[in-house]
Amino acid sequence: MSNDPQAPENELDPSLFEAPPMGEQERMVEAVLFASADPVTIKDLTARLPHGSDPTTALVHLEKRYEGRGVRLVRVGEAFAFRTAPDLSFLMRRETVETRKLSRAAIETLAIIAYHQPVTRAEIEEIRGVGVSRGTIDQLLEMEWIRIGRRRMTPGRPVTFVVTEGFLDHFSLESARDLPGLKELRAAGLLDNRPPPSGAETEGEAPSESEEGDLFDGDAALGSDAPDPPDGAR
Amino acid sequence: MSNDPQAPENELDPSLFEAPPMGEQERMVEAVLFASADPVTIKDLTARLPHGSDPTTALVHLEKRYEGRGVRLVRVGEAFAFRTAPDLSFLMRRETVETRKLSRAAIETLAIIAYHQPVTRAEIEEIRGVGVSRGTIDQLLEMEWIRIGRRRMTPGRPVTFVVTEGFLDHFSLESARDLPGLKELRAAGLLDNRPPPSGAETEGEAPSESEEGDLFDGDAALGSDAPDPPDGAR
Amino acid sequence: MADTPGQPTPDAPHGTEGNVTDISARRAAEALIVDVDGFEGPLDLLLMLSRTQKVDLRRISVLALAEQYLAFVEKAKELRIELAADYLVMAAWLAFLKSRLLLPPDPEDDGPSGEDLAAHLAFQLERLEAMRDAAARLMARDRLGRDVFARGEPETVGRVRRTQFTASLLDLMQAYARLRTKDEFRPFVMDRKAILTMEEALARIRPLIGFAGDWTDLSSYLPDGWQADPARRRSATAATFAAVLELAKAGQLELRQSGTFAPISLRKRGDDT
Repeated sequence: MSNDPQAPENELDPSLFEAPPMGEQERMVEAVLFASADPVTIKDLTARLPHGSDPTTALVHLEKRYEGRGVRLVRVGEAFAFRTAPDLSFLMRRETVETRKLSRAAIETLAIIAYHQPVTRAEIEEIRGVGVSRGTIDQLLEMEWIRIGRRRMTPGRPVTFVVTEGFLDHFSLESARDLPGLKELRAAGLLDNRPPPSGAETEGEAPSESEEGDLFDGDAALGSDAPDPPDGAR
Repeated sequence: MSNDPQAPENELDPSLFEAPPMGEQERMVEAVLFASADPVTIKDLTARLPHGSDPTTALVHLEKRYEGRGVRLVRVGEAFAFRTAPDLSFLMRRETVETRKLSRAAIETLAIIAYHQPVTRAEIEEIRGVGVSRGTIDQLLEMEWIRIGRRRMTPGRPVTFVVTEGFLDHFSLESARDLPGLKELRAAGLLDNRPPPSGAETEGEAPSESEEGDLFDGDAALGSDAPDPPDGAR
Repeated sequence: MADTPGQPTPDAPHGTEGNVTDISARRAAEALIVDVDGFEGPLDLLLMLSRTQKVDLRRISVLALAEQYLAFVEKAKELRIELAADYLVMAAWLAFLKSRLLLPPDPEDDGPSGEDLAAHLAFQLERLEAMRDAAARLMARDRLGRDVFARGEPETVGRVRRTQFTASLLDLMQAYARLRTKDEFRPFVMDRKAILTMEEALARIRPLIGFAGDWTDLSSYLPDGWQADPARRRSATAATFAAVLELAKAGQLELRQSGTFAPISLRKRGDDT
């Protein structure tokens, strides 16, 4: 199939440039569209394919090839991309819904990571005041709500944890900075639902926004710049 | 094309479950795999496709359909994924992920784990003739190319390391059995854990082949708790 | 491997082979000596040296190799290059191996024969080389993100999982609020049941000393429920005692003890109020 003789179009180009046969061009466009994180414009395709290629024609072939398949070639503005066939979108949405609430330990750990990232396990434990079980961290990692960030440049070079895009997605946040600060939490009555016993002094020296500010100054703050630790894997 | 009549298989099933025709199942598998960057297991596919579907058969059809295309269906352990054809890598400069340079120590350690798994740290050190730094193992763990396997049932119950599906995925391996040269190495006895000769008396209680036999039969061998990796499949 | 032992141990150790090795060993030592740090341990160095023999590793002369290695170490000593301990350990072992290979076997000695040891060393070298080779082949495979590529724009909305754990943003904020509130009045939490902290003891005693106009036994200040269990009593006593010392230092109360191990009593400082 791959080298099918749709190539004739090419003959129009005097083979000055020796563009690959149309079947090959089609494969190339297919691979590029597949691997690209964003829709790809014709201009882009032209730049990436071997000189003399005709991506527009290749796209026409490709579109035909995917007609009726589970995936379709679609046009997105000036660019092209593969998309799930609309009638199969239910497959994408389908989740085996046996929802369970996150344990308190997990949610607290998650909260600390979200507010303090990048944060080490020792720091989490310090904030929670109790140990963090390996299982809790593992669960959050597995849910892909947190991931391992940069190592802290302190003795022992401990790994840090940061929240993921998946986390932001789930909580509909643009970025971790969007998490309400302490002031807002208090305004929402969330901080006061368990009044400190010794009263007075706490109100004044609340951990304050200034401290909050710090949290995200670390440039490792969110996924973005410190991409996935490993090699290509993903 | 899409509704091609490969469906007959299904007719055998009295339509108790009303699984969609095979052509549709193939489209569905195609859509699900296409939509995911990570390999999808058969188990997952079964869970996502309508009841009574037969993703294994659909995968066979699908694999054939993509033969020679710019994108191919590949097997990764117990899972499947679409990947671009290797001969088109030259088009992908832009997609290339900056790979963190692995140290020589890390590369060797990785290879030893892959070929000798499950393998303890002491065994790795014995083979390399030098200590393995904590950082090396950590790095490989972080990259999710190795993970901790079962503890060895020897004094001290040391943990073992095994490679992950992520490792297989990264190195385009269908299973750990497909490691290059594995058979030859085993035949040459180079994967044996041969204890240093230390006088007559120890000869008898040497850690012995029997334990070694485990290497790839041991169910800890690969991938989660997935039953197959070793003897199963193919 | 069973057939190799004969090979690596030349019967005529100082034949022509020995001379050739001397020269190559010296040359190798000179070339390598500058780069001790470049080797990943003595086995790595041995493997490198063995390449100078230009034979299959299965045919390698372990004796010659041992001599090369020893020459290397000698050279390093001459140049006053500090070698890591494991290099010296290996040198000692190779010297031992060499003597075993050269001397006729001692029937009294039940240790492993020189041939066995040499064979094992050859095996180790071969295995290490095989792993190096395997590593290189592995790294040369089609690699994800370099040679083959995954879907660049995955569309999966929610990953399919058997159980899906959920939490709302409210849960998250509440959890954080809970923590931070706790943080405000319990900076260091030791959630251990059998431990009474000095802070707790202080908090308990402060309001109580007002009532201690006269000498009162320290033990009567232990909180309820802390007397019965010995571990708890011990902790409570220690904490209370420490708290009381603290208050005495602050001049809020007086302490007295009539003798070693006698009960300690306390009372409020008269002039204080």
